Amino acid sequence: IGEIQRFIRDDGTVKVSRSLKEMANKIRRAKEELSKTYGRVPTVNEIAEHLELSPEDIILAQEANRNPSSIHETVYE
Amino acid sequence: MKNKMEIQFSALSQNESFARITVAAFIAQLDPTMDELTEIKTVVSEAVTNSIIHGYENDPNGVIYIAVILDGDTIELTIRDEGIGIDDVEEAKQPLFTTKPELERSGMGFTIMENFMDEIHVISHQGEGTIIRLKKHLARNKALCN
Amino acid sequence: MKNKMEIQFSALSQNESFARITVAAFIAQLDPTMDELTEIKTVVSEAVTNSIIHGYENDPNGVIYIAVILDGDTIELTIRDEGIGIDDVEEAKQPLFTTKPELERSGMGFTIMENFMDEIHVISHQGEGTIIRLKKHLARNKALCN
Ligand SMILES: Nc1ncnc2c1ncn2[C@@H]1O[C@H](COP(=O)(O)OP(=O)(O)O)[C@@H](O)[C@H]1O
Ligand SMILES: Nc1ncnc2c1ncn2[C@@H]1O[C@H](COP(=O)(O)OP(=O)(O)O)[C@@H](O)[C@H]1O
Ligand SMILES: [Mg+2]
Ligand SMILES: [Mg+2]
Repeated sequence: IGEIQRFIRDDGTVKVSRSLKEMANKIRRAKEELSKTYGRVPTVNEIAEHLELSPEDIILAQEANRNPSSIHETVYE
Repeated sequence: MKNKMEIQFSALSQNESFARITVAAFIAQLDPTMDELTEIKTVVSEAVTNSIIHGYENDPNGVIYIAVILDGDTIELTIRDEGIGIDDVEEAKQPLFTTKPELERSGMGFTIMENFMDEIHVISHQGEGTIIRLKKHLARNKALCN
Repeated sequence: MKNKMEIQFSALSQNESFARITVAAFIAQLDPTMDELTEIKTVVSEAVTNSIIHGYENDPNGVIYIAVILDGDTIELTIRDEGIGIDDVEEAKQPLFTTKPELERSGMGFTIMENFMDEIHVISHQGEGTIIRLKKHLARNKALCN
């Protein structure tokens, strides 16, 4: 499974919908983790630094988890 | 320092996500908490959905306008449509009031906007469209307040 | 189906990443590959940076305009400023050509735009501003390529 995950991460031909969803799960976990560490809800920059991503990427990825079908649907319409 | 942006987009339901991300990405400059961000995205969703389903009654030729001004810790958010407008704004703002009960809408859109933002002003005229002006001050010294 | 959006924002360097994400969020609807998305974000960065540092020479009162039209698998991207404009567009497009060598700019902005997009048209008049029109067709049958 580790191999597959690395493949998904490294291969730029993977669809955005899939890649962002993976990132969104990491963000959710980071939010929980940092909330415990700080005893309060983390800011966007704190999450971004923790995951070594830009704040804007955090925002884009987070949206992918909200509506599982929204990004994908248009392809099949 | 002031920073300003404006967007406009087709009144299509898939653009709700786009609007949420765009507003969130812009206010990310003020380093809000993840919760503040969620609140503002929810407000954007409610207002944009209203413009799509009520204002333009799902006509994709409609155009929705959003403007955001950042001034210090204050966010000024304006969401505007040129749709059918609201007959009685005070009535529309009442919790649970809805003109589309058949859509399983909750009638809580305006209530959510009022709760998540510090100020709300609604300007609407029938046949002309609707402008929602919202303001929110982000909490300073987040580490201390929590 | 066609989908359209337009944004405008202050010519501040912190808005470069806002512009990247806004365009990315909009074209995410076509579910491009990560590579395609990265290419388009890079193109937006190059064009927006040019408008900020060349067009407006870092004057934050400048306004940058971006329009995106999605039509099937085609992306039409327009980036516009009302800055100083380009004297000789053909010369400006040459690889390594730059009018600001002191800034450690690479002179590769236009070359990158040409390489990552299928079409580029530059309209510019001195003292009036610059319009960059770009087109890209996303690869079809993406599901099969995975
Ligand atoms: N942009 C708009 N254009 C026209 N009417 C609107 C608009 N926004 C809200 N309304 C009216 O206000 C009512 C209440 O809105 P809201 O509180 O969001 O509840 P809901 O959307 O669930 O009906 C709507 O049912 C509609 O009649
Ligand atoms: N929006 C613009 N407004 C005015 N001049 C521009 C603009 N974009 C590009 N230019 C001119 O074209 C040249 C080449 O641009 P580019 O290939 O991006 O290289 P660089 O930005 O590194 O100089 C710039 O040095 C500048 O003189
Ligand atoms: Mg509503
Ligand atoms: Mg450049």
